[in-house]
Amino acid sequence: MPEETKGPSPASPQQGGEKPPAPTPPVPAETAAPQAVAAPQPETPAAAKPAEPAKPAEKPAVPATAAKPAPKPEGPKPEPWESDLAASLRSQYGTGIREACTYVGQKYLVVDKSILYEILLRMRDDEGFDYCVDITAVHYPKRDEQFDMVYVLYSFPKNERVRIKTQIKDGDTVRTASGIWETANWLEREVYDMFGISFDGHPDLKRILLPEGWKGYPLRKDYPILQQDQEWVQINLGIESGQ
Amino acid sequence: MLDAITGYLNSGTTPGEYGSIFWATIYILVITIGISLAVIAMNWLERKILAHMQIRLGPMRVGPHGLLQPFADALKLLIKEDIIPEEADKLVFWSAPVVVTMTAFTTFLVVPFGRTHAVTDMNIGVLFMLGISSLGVLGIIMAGWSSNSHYPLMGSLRSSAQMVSYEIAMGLAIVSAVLMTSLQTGTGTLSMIGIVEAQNAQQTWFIFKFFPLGFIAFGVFAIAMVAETNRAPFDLPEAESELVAGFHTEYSGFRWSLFFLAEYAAMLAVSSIAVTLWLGGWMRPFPNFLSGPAWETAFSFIPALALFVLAGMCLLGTVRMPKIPQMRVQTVGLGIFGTLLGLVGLVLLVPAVRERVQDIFWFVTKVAFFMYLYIWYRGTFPRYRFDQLMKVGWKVLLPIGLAVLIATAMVGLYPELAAAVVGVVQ
Amino acid sequence: MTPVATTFFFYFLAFMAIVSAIAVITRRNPVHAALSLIVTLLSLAGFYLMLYAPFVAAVQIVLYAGGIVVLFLFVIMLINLEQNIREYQFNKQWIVGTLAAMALGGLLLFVFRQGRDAFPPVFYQGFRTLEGYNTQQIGIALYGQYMFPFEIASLLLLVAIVGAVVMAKKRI
Amino acid sequence: MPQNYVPIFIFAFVAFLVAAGTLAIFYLIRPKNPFKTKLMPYECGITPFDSARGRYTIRFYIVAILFVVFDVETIFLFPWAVQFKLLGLFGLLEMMIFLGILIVGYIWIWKKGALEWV
Amino acid sequence: MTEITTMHYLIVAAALFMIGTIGVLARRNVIIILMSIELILNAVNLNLVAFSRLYGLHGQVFAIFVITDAAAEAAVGLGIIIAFFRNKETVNVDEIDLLKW
Amino acid sequence: MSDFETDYRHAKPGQSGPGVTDYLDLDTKDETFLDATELVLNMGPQHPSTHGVLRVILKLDGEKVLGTECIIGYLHRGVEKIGEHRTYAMFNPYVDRMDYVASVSNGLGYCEAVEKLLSVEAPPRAQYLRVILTELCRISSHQVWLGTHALDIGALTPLFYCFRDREEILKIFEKYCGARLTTHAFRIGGCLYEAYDGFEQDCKKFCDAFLPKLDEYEELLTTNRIWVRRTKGVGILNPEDCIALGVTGPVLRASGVKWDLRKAQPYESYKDFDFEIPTGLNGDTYDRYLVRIEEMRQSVRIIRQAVDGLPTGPIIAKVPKVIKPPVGEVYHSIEAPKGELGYFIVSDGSTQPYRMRVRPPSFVNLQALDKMVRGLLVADVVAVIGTLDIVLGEVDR
Amino acid sequence: MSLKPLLRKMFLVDLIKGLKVTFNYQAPSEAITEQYPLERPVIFERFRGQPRLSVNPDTGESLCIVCNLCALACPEQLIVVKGERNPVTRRKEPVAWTYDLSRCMFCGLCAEACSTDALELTQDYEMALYSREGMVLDQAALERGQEPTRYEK
Repeated sequence: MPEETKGPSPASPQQGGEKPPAPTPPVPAETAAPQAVAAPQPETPAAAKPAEPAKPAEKPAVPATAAKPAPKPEGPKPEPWESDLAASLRSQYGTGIREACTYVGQKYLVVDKSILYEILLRMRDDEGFDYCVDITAVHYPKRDEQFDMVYVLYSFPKNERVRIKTQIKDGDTVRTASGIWETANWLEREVYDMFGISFDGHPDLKRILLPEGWKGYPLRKDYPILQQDQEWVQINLGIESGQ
Repeated sequence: MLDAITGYLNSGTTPGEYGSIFWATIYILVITIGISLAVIAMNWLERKILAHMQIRLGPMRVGPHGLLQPFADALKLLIKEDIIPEEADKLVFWSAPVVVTMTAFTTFLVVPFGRTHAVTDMNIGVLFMLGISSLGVLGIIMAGWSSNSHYPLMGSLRSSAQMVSYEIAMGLAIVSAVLMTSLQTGTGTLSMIGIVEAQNAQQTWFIFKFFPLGFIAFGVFAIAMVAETNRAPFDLPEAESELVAGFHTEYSGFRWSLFFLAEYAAMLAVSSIAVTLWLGGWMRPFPNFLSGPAWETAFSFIPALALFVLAGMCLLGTVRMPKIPQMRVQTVGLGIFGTLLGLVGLVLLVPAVRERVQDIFWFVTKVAFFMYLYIWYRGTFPRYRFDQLMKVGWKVLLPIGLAVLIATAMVGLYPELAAAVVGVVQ
Repeated sequence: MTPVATTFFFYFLAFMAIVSAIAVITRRNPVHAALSLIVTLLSLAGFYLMLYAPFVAAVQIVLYAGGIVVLFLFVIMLINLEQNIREYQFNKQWIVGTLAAMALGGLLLFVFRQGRDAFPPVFYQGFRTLEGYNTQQIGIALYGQYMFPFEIASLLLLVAIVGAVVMAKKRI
Repeated sequence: MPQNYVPIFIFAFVAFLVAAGTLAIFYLIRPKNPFKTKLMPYECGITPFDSARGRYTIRFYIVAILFVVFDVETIFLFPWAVQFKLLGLFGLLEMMIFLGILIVGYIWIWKKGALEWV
Repeated sequence: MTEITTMHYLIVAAALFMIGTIGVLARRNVIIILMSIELILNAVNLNLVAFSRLYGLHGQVFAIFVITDAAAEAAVGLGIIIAFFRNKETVNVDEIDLLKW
Repeated sequence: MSDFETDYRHAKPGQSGPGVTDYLDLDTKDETFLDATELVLNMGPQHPSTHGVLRVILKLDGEKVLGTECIIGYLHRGVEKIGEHRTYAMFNPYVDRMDYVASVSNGLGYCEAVEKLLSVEAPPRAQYLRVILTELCRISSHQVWLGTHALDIGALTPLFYCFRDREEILKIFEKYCGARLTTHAFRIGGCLYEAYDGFEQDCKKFCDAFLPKLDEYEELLTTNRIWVRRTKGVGILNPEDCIALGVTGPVLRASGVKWDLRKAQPYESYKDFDFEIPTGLNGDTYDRYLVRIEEMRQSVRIIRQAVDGLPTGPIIAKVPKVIKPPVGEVYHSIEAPKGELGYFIVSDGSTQPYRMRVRPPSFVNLQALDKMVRGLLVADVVAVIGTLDIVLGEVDR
Repeated sequence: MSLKPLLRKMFLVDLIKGLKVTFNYQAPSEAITEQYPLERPVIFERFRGQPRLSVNPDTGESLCIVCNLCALACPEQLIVVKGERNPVTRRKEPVAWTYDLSRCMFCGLCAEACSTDALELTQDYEMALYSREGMVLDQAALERGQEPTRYEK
C-alpha cells in the first residue's frame, strides 16, 4: 500500500498537549516555557499543517514518555486481501482494481474511477453488499488526484464490510450511487456540500448542511475559515462570530 | 327599595321571569365575575392537578402553593404587548376574541344554578345554549382566517369542522334527554329549569333513567362535549405538536387570554348542560331513597362541611409548610386563605343562607367533577388524529346517538307500543 | 311576559339588520359579507323573539347563524378568492338592477299601504300566553297539520345531501 | 321585547364590555413597539413564502354540509321530543319515516366514502 | 315613539327584500349572490313570523320550513359553486355562462 | 378513498409562491392530486415538535401529505472539521455533543475506532464498565425518545415519568464520570474512572426499580386505543426500503430485520452476554415503539449480567500519552441507541486525525422520513419524526 | 373468545387502565420536583464544575508550576498561563492566568493534565453571570472561587 494514498506527505509531526495522568512526575519546567500563544486558532487557514504552537515545546518531552509504551513503531501494514471476491474482481477488471487489501482486519478496494459505478452495482447485486453504510471523501491537496471517494458497504448475508475507494481529480464528477442505494442521496449531497465533488445524475444535488449561497467547501484542507467567517457570518448574520 | 329586593326574593322565580332588569343585571354581573373566578380557579387547579399527575408540583412560588399564580399571569397578560400581524384583517382579528368571549359567557344566561338561581328561564333554554355555542365556531373561524397564516387557518378549519361534527351527536343526545322530560307530565320542556324539575318530579337523575339508555346518551354527550370544547384527547385544533397553537397562534397578550377564558367558560357551560340534563342539576344526590326532612337537613349541612374540610386542609398545609424565612409570607397567606374558607363555611351554617346556597353548591360540585375529568383526560390520553376524530364523531357517536334516541322513544311509548303490537298480533 | 322597551329594541334591531344587510351586498371581501350576514340573521332572531316566536328564533340562530353561514365561510375559505377580491365587484347592469329592486320596494310599500286595513294594527295579545309553550305548539302543528310537508322536508334534505356530495365530489 | 329575553342583550353587552372594555382600557398601559419582524405571521421562524389564504381541502365543506343537514334534522326532533307523549305512536311513526329517509342518506354517504377523511 | 305594529316589521322585511334583490342583481360574486338570496328568504321569514303574530302559529311553521329550504339550497348551491370553481377558477357570475363545462 | 384522490384530475395547476417550487419538485406530475388544493406548509425550524431545529416543508392536500423536504443544517457545527484540528484525545469530548442524549455511546464508538487504529484493546474490566454505561445510556436515550414521542402524539404525562427514571441513570453517570449529559466517560484505551463505591448497587437498584416503571408506561400507552390508532400502520417501512435507505437501529429491527451490531459484529464484551434482539413485524410506528420498549428490557438484562460479572483488573490499556496512530485508516461502528454509529478515521501518523468522518445514524434515518409520511396526514408527520428518534445535534453535526 | 376483547373495548378497559395510573400518581409525595434555590441538588464527588486553582493552604502559594499542560490539553484552548521564574525560590510562578469560562465545556481534560493538582473542577455549579466579561476568570478569581451572583432587580 503506497503511502501517498494513505496520507499526505508526512508533514511536520505535531503534538497536541496530551494528558499525562496526574501521578506522573513533573515535566521539566523549561519545556513549556516559551509557549506564549496558548490560544492559537486551530482553524486558522490550515492548508497542509497549520503552525503548530506546541511542536517545538513538546518535542523534547514527548519521546521520553511516548516512546516506551509504543512497541510498534510502524503500526500494522495493509496486507493483500485474498478472497474469491477479490480474485474474481481482479481477474475481471485487471488494473481497474488498483488495490485490494485489508488493514487491521478491514477490507478495502481501490478501484479506478471509470469502473466505480460498475463495481458498486456488482457489489450490490452479485455480492450481496446491499447496505451502503456511508459515502464520504478525503481530500489530499498535494496529490494530483485530489480526492478519495470512500464507499463503506455492508453485506447482511455475509456480515462483512468492505470499503471501496476511488481517486478523482478536483472538478471531476462521479456517477451517482443514488440509483443503487437510496441512502446515497443525502450522503452524496453531504460530500458535495463539504468537498465540492459533483455527482452525475444525482436527483437533487444541492447543499445540505450549509445554507444556500455558502462559499467554498469546508472539509477541503485548503478551506479558509477566517475568510469565510468574515464573508458570510458577519454579513448575513451580522454578528461577530469570535473566530 | 326593600320591597324590590324582598319582592324578588319571595317570588320564587328567576329574575328574568320576575321582570326585574335590575336583578337580572345583578345576576349577570355575579355570573360574569363568578365565571372569571372559576376560570382562574380552574387554571390553578388544572396546573396543580396536572402537575401532580405528572409527578411535578406545579406553581409553587406566587402565593402559597401558587394560589396567586393565575392572577399574576392575568396581570402579566393584561399589560403584555399586543401584536396584530401586519397582514391580518384588523377588524376581524380584533373582534374574534370578543365574539368568542361573548358567546361563551352568554351561554350561562340559562344555566340553572338553583331553582331560582338562573338569570332567566327560557322555554327554549337548551336550544338557546346549543345555538349560542354553535356561534362560538364563528369566532374561531374569524380568528383563524384573519390571522393570515397557515397554522391558524388550518387550526380554525379543523376546530370548526370538529365542533360542528360533534354538535350533531350532542344534539341527538340532548333530544333523548328532552324526550325523558315528557314522560311524567306528558309535555316535555326545553327549559333548563323545567328539565331539572322533571327529574325532580320523576325522582331520578336522567342518567339512570331506562338504565342503559340514559347512561349511553349521557356517554355520547360526555364524549361530544370534550370534543366540542377542543380538549384532550380531542384537542387537535390546538395540537401543540402539529399546529403549534391552532387558531390562536397569532394571538398574544390579553387577546390570547380571552380565548383561554372562552375555552374554559365553554367547558363550564357544556358541563353545566350535562349536569342539568343528566345529573339532576341542582338536586342533591339520592333524592329518591334518602328522602324526608331529616335527610334534607342533613344534606343541607354538607356545603358548610365541605368548606370546613377545605379550610382544614389549608390549615394543615400551613402547619406543614417548610419553616424557612423565604416561605413565611406564603405560610401566612395560606393560613389566611384557610381561615377565610372556614369563615365562609360558618356563614353557610346560617339557616337562611343554607337553604338558598345548597342548590348552588350541588350544582357547582357536579360541574367541578366534570372539570376534574377534563384535567384527568388531559393528563392521560394521547391525541386523536383528525380523520379518527371525524370517524368517532360521524361513524360512532352519531349512530349511537340516533339509536339511543329511537330506543328511548320506544321505551317511553312502551304501553302504547305494546298495545299496538298486541292489537296487530290479534 | 310583558314586553319591555319594545320600540327601542325594534329600532335597534331594525337598524342593525338593515345596515348589516347593506354591508352584505357592498363588502368587497366575502368573509366580511358573511360576517355581516350573521349580524342580520341575529337581528332577525331578535325580531322573532319580539314576535313571541322563540322557537323560530332558536332555529334561526342554530341553523342559520351557526350552520348555513359557517358553510358559507367554509366555502369562502376553501376556495381562494384573492383574485376575485381585486376585480370589479358589480356587474354591468348594476344600475338597472338597483332601479328594478327599488321599483320592487316601492311596489311592496304601495301594497302594504293599500292593504294595511287587512290586518289589525295591534298584535293579538292572547297569543302571548302561549309563548311558554311555543315549542310544544309548533310540535303539534308540525306533526299534525303539517305532517306531509314535514316528511317532504326530509326528502329535501336527502336530496340536499346527495346533491351536495355529488357536486363536491364530482367523481362518484 | 318580552321581558325574559331582555337579559340576553344585557349579558351580551356585559360580556362585550368584559372583553372589549378590558382590551381598550389596557391599551393605554400596554407597551407598543411593533417592528417588521414582530408583525410577521408565524411561519416557524422563516419568512413566509406564500399567502396563507390558500386553498384547503374540500372535505371540510362536505363536513359542513352534512352538519347543516343533520342540524336541520336535530332541530326537527326538538318539537317532537317535547310532545312525543301526546303525539304518541303516530308521531313516532312519522318521526321514524323522517329519520328513516335521512338514515338512507346517511348510509349512502357512508357507502360513498364521504365520511372518510382520507 | 309609536307602538310597533305589524306594519313596522313588514317595512323592515321589505327593505331586506329589496337589499337582497339588489345584491342578486348587481353583484358579480356568486357567493355573495347566494348570501343575498339568504337575505331575501329572511325577509320572507320575517313576514311569515310577523303575520303569525296575528293569525296563529302557521307562519312560524312555515318559517321553519323556509329555513330548512334555505339550508338545502345553500348546501347544493355552494356545492355547485365548488364544482364550478374547480374547473373555471372563478366565482364570477358573468363567466358562469356555459351550460356545460 | 380513491374517490377523493381521483377527484381533481382535470384541474389546472395552481400557482404557488415564489421559490416554493424550488423546494418541492416532488410529485408535481402526479395527476391524482389537484394542485389547486395544494398547500405548502413549513414546519420548523421553530416548531414544537421537530425535536430541535429540523425544518420540514410539507406539501399538503388538505391534511394529507403529498411530499416532504427536510432542510437541515441549522445546528451544523463542523464537528468533522473540528476533528481534523484536535488531537485524538482532545476530540473525545466533542463527540458527546453530537447525539447529546446518548453521549456515552458516541464516546464509546470514537474510543473504539481510535483503539482499532492503534491496535489496542481495552482491558476486560473497562469493557464491562463500558457496556454497563452504554446500555444505561441506551435506556436513557430510549426514555427521551418515548417521552418526546408520546408528547408528539399528545400524551403529556409519559414524558415526566420517563424523565424521572432517566434522572436515576443520569445520577449514575454523574457519580461515575462527573457529568450528566455530555459525559466524556471513556478515554482511548479504556476508562479513566474506576467504578465508584456502590456503582454495582446503584445499577442493580435502577434495574429493579425500572422494570415496573416500564410496565407502567406500557399501561399508559401500549393498549390505549388512541395510542394504537395513532401508531399502528403509520409510517410503514418494509425491510427492503430500510436497507436501501440505510436505516439502522430500532427502525430497521421493527421492520423485521434481525440485525444488531452488538450481535452481528460484537464489540467490547457483548459476546459475553445473553440478550435478545427484539424485532417487529410490520415496520410501523407501533412496532418501533414495542421494539424500543423491549430493547430497554434487554438492556436491563445486559446490565444485570455485566454488573454481576464485572471483572477486576486494570481499566485502561497501555496507550501512549501522546496518541500518534500509525498511518492508516479505519472504519468502526457500534450500535448506538439510534442505529449504526460509525467513525471513519484517516490517520497520517500525526497526533491529529487527517480525516474524521462520522456516520451518524440520525442523519441517515431522517432520510427515510419522506418515504414514510407520503400519503399520511399532518399529524402523522410528527409521529413519524418522533418515531425515527432523531437528534438534530447528530443530524447536523 | 373474541367476546372478551369486544367487551374490553366497550367498557373502555384500556383507557381506564391509563386513567388509573395517572390517578394513582396524584399523591403529593410522588412529586419529584426540586424547589431549587430552597432545596439544593446533590452534587457528586466527580462533578466537573467551576474551575479552581488551588493554593497551598500553609503558604498561600499557588500550586501551579506553569507547566502549560492544561493549556495544551484544552480542546478549546481557553487557558492562557504565563509564568516567571521566581528568582528567590527558583520556582516558576504564574503571573497571568486566564480561564475563559464562556467557552469551557467542562470536559475535565485540563484537570486531568495538571501535574500538580493545582487546577481542578469543583462541584460549584452556579456560574451564571450578568456579563460576558465576567466569564473570563483571572488567577485571583480562580483561586478564591467565583462568588455566586446575586439577583438584583
